[in-house]
Amino acid sequence: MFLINCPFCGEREQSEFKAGGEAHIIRPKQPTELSDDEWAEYLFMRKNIKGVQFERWNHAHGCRKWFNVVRDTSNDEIKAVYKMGEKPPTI
Amino acid sequence: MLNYTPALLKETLIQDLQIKEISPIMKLIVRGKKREFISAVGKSLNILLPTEANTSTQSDKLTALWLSPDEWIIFSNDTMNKDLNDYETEKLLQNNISKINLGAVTDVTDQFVMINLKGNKIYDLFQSGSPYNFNNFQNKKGAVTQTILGKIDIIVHNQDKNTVNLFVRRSFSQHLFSWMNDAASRL
Amino acid sequence: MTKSLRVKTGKIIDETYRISFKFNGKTYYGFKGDTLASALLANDVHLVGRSFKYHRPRGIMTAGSEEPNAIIQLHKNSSRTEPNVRATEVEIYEGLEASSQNCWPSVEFDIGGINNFLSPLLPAGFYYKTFMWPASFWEKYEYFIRKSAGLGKSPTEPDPDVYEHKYVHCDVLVIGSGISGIMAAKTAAKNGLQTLLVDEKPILGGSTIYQNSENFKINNQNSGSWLEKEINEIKKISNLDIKVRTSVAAYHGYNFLLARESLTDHLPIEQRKNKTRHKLLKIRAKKVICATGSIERPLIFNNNDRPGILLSSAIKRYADLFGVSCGEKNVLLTNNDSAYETAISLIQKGINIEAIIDNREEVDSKLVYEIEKNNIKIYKGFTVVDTSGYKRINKLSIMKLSKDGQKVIGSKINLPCNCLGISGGWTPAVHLFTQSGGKLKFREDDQVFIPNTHPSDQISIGSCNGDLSLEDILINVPNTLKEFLGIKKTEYENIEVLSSENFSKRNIWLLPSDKVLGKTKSFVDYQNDATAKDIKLALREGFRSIEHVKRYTTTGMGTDQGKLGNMHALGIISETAGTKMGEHGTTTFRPPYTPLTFGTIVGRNVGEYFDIFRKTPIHDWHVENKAEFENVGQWKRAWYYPKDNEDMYQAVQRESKAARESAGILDASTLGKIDIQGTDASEFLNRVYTNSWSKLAIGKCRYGLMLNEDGMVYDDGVTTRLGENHYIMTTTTGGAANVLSKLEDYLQTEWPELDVYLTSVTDHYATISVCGPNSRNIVSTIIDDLDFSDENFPHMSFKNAKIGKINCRVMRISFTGELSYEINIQANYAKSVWEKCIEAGKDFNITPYGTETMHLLRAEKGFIIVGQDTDGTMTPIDLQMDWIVSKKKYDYIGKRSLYRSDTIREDRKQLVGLLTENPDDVLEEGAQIVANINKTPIEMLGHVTSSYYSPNLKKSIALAVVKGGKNMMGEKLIIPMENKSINVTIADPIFLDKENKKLNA
Amino acid sequence: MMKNKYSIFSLIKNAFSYHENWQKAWKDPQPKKEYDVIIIGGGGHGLATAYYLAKKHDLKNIAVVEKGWIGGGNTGRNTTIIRSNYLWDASAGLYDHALKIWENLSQELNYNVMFSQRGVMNLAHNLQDVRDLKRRTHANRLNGIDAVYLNTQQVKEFCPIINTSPDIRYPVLGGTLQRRAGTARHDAVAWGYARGADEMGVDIIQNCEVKGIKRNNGAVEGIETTRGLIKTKKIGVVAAGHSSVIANMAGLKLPLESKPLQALVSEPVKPVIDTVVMSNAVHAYVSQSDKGELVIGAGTDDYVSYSQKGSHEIVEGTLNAILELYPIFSRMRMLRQWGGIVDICPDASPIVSKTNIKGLYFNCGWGTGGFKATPGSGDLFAHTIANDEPHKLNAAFNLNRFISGDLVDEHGAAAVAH
Repeated sequence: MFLINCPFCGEREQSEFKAGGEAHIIRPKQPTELSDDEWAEYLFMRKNIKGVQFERWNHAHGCRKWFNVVRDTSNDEIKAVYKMGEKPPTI
Repeated sequence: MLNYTPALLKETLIQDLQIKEISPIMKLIVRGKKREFISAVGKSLNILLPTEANTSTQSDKLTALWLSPDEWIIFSNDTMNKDLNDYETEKLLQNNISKINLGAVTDVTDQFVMINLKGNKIYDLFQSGSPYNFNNFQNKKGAVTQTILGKIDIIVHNQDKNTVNLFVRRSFSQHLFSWMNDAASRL
Repeated sequence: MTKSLRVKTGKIIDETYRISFKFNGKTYYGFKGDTLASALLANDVHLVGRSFKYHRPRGIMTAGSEEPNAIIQLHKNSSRTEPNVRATEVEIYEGLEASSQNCWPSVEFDIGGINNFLSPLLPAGFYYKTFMWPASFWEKYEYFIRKSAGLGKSPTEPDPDVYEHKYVHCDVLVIGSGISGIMAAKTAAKNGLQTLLVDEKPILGGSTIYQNSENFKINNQNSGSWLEKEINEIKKISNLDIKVRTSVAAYHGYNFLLARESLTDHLPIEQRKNKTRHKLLKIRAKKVICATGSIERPLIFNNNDRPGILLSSAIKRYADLFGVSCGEKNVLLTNNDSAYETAISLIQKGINIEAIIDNREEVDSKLVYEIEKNNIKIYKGFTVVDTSGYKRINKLSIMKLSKDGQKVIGSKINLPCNCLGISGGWTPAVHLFTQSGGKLKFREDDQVFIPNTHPSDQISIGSCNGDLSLEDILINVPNTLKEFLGIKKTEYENIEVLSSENFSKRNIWLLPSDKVLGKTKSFVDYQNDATAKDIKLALREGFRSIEHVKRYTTTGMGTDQGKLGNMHALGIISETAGTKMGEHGTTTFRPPYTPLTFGTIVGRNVGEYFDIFRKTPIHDWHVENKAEFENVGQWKRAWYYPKDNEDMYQAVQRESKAARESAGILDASTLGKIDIQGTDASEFLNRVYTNSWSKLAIGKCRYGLMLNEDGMVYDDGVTTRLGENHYIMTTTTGGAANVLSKLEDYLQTEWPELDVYLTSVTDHYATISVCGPNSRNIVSTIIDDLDFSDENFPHMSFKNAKIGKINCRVMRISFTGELSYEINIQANYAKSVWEKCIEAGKDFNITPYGTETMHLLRAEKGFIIVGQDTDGTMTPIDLQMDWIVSKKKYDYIGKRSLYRSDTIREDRKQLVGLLTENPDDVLEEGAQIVANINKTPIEMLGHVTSSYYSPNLKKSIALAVVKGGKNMMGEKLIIPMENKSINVTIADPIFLDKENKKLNA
Repeated sequence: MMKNKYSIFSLIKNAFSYHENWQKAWKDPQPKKEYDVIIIGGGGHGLATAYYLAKKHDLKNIAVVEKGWIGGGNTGRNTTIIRSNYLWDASAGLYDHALKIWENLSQELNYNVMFSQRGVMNLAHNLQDVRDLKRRTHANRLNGIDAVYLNTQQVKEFCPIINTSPDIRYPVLGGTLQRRAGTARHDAVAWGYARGADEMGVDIIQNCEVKGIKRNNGAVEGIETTRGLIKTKKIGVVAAGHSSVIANMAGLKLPLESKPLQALVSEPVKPVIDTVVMSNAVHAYVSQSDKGELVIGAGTDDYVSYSQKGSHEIVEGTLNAILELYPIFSRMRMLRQWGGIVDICPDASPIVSKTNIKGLYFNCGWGTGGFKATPGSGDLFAHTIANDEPHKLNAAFNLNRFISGDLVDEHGAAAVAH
């Protein structure tokens, strides 16, 4: 089980958090303008990276805030955390 | 006249660990992001909301716990009158915060049950069901944390050495109370 | 009376404290401090169990958790009995009862032993090659295979013991209390670090603590007594927590470890009452120091599994620590110096040694010379080629090894022997290290895998790190510690060490025999009966990877997880395949290091603590009034209130009639309630619900349907506008938590620009719903000064009110189709309000009803229940709720998905009503619907989602989803049940009061 | 006729030569320059695909490339549950096709895969479970799948050690039983198919990792591997948890997330449970292997990971549920715990489909339940590759459903995902 450094509350056990999947998939501002394919791309298609992935986590049992985590999915090593809206670090 | 029924009908003393609900305690959740928000709350209640994570502040009447960068819980230091549920503090804040759209104020007096624990085994009890590292917390008066105990979300406030206030949602409180008593019985 | 092999006092034996115990029904005596194994040996009992496959007699082989053979069934009693317990780990207590496993009728005479003679037919993987004829017969073969497998027996009664969890956060965790561990723990603690030292054994000190020989000295004291002093010192250190009988089971990433602290297993049963049996320590350590030591290697030769054959180090431990001699005719077989240490201990204890057989030709070693001084015959360059003795070794044959060690030469010499100690050198215990993600490297000179790279903040020290000599340990450990802990100096600078062993070793993975391999049984995995020839067969059949060989031969798959044999398996594979050792890597060591009882892992989360039990503020009233309860998520909800032994059907019929004809009352407190505030609250609702909210007047309520982005119905509920920027949303009971976190997600990540705050008030307000033609009369009597007229208080609106002096909210909304009021009152007053309603309702026969009646009433009215009438595949259009889907709104969650080629299809499943031909036929919920039963395959058009007998309509009604049902009004369909077919007609899902007369009454 | 046929007679014969004359179960060839079809992934599904391509579609120049050792992925890590009592017609068709092949697989392969039809029971713990299980049972019956609904009493009779007391937190309200369902020996499935495919000339190439997919104007040309370039016009990807990794090499994105799934076994004991019991609501799956180990499936974590490690909580939660339903197992011991990587689709149904790249086919998304489908999946995927068209039984499991919205939502319909 990981330790995740919540950018608001500090380092906590993974069990306090909820994973939210791949980060930076922005909900289209004008869904109605999209083709079925483009909508499916947003809705379902995922990079599902093996290696360094930018992803969303929520401190569900703490401050309830969402934030981003950079994690190597091949060994679960967490490289960085950053708040929503902040610029992703370069890893 | 309505009867008042607190969540926990009894208090317990096990292995000199005292577990009891304190009620009625007025509790408000206040939310706000704007800069003026914090000062407005300060002015209306003369208590400065804590901005440092996992801390609390206190005035003679009220205590405020940090819950997140835009969320605090404010509760009364003393019990209220069982026969009334208009709270001055809430009105003040509604006028000085909600009405002018500085933020939000929500009465959660019965959303959370405040359980007061006293004794030198509090943290042994917590260790049997919480992943949170209380090592520094227990020596830090006023410290606050939100975490899990016996699978249930809790807010813990270090009121003083060997005294904590624990806040839990009412519908979970009887289960947690029973769980804590069972755990305490084996400390 | 069996003869006693107890010799001079062992270090931890209290001879003044005699303990009686039973093994296979026979009573024996041991002393306080004995393990079951040491006590059995002391009583000259060697035959302890039978092996897994061939049911060969097996005895005690080790003195620790690596034991493959001496595994027994502990306790007779059906709730306490425990299978596969290692006799080497059980501390005896008065009244202990144990028995042999996997044998019938008895360990002495075991029918299964016949497998030993069938063994030529049972090579590795034989079962893949046969039992295939006739087809369909496998079950029958399997029945016998399963019976003969399986070692011990499961308990048949629930466990009387209690288990607990404990989260531990420390600066430094030291695993293992051998000399290295003790040095590490002391150093860490003395440097102010919060330190935890754990050891699986009941005493500290590892194997050095009973080291009492002139050949191993530290600062001129023999190493054992030096360590004893150290131990006495560390016991005084306040920031050092020491736990014995504590075995680390798993080492996960981020220095998260699980350890089992055993608290009562060593006590007589009667002393275990009200005590926790095991504590599962969930340890989060900043730094971890592995000092897990090493495990002596056996040697692989023909018939190396007989009772009486032990690891040489085990014989030493039994002699030094327990004062037990494992036999009178002791022979040692070794390829290194360790066996000589054993010999020295035996000599000290006056135990006879027949001979030592040393694979090595030449050795220049103090220890060897010392043995020679004692005139003990040493056969240098020899090996054992066979042993005999069915239930205990009684003889062995040795021969000279050829120069290359690949064959034996010369003539056979037979030696009498009833105890053979074997020593193949040492294997560092790197199991935990590798579990943590650590990678190993192979050290050629003594053929061991040692720690190399690792992820988390940890080190391995002492023999688990490959430092096998006392000298290496005392030089390397302090330096490693300094670097790891970032400290200047330790107490162990320039310490004087004398360590006499010589580390030359002649490593031969599979010792040659005079017989052809095919005729030998050289066991690599003792418990599973995997032999060297099995491994060679696997390779011959094309299994190349170690994992394949392991699985094909079951090597290392026993309860000892191959702690003894895995290295030899690897060695034999690379020898046979002609590859270099280490190329193959090792098999992965999976957690737990030693097996962990389920009870320990689960702790106290059993029985009433298995899951959370949520109650409404009115729960106790429901209990007092004999309600039956239904699980809804973690809530217990009143299901129905049977009166004088009504069954559910009768109760529900009564409750439903009462609610429609006069008045009913429901505890709806479990509905989720979210307080929504902020200048963008209306816009927010526009985005999350399918309908429009901007124009909802303050004081009015509106029903909303929430989709997920896939366009499928996700949740529903009534939301009330309390003020310009203030709403309260209700959600389904089950959906409450998910809806809130979903909405928070959108607010924080997609729409941060919106000024909106969400706060759950589910538990703050209890919701009491009073419905029925008389509901107004009842509610108005308990709420004074509120104008209940339709003009002032119409359907779908809300009022602030007071009950006594207590503020509350009253909504006039209805989930039953009846005139109905919902009182939202602060939880701590709810029970009182409920009782007042009951009181005020007496003259109107107010009837409390539960979820079942609520479901029936709403079904009569055609209201859906998300999760029952929908299943994650229904759009609002499918539900024929087009009216709630705004065409004007630019966007809302899930809108785009409603316009995909499949979601716009006309022939999707749509919600309809069903009426049965015979009004008394009540359909089964979940029943499938077809048009034609004669044509196969039968095409299923949909299924029944809700079904009841309606006492108010005096007929059976049902809701269903049917392909294209929207346009099939009035059509006849069939419900094919196992025994009969039921004819139904598609009807309007609203069965009652379509014009809403009752609502607006 | 197999050159090296297995039977009790061949065992006896070989016993006389101390089993020194057994031949390799499969060869260890060097990769050729070019193949007609290359299957990426030497798990059960991949080997079965190659086997049926050779057997039924008369293609002979086939290779299976595997980055590690065959059967070393989810095939060798799952809890071996086999059943076909799925809700939707499409799923029922797919899984029952597989089940029918299972019933004769040992004979077909001349390799005992120990398919044991000991029955699979699914338990209901709340009223919605009951509705869902009844719905599924009715659908199964009409689809010709042998599933029956059991009340609590019948559940108890079929598996007496289950705690059916009404006083437990989530009482057993009923269940379904499919008698033809059961378990099989996972390794044997991979090895049996490998031996069968090898026999028909398929090259099984181990320790050969794919590094790239060579394409030329919208069609595949070959694969770059750690053992060099191998040419081919058709590639079938059966890489389970690593499907997205291969897809990314071809510039594709799939509707998949790869998550940790854990399982564990207890120490072996004499027979104590002779069927498979699954409970979704409290999340406990248990059966007993022929060796005597209790085989227990835990759940998936909710984050993407290729580390083959999951969080301890998942294991703890599962054993929690096990003890709720089987209090007698409290003193049984966990012997071994491990993790696999499962590729999960949003609708908990697989993808057995062509892609928009010519000659590139994917068989993935089996999530936590792929083992049971192995023979059917191989057969239908072989058909899809050979004919460049899906078989009617896997037509519904195309990639396009995620665009059109025509999902086969098995967990939405609360059917058991395992």
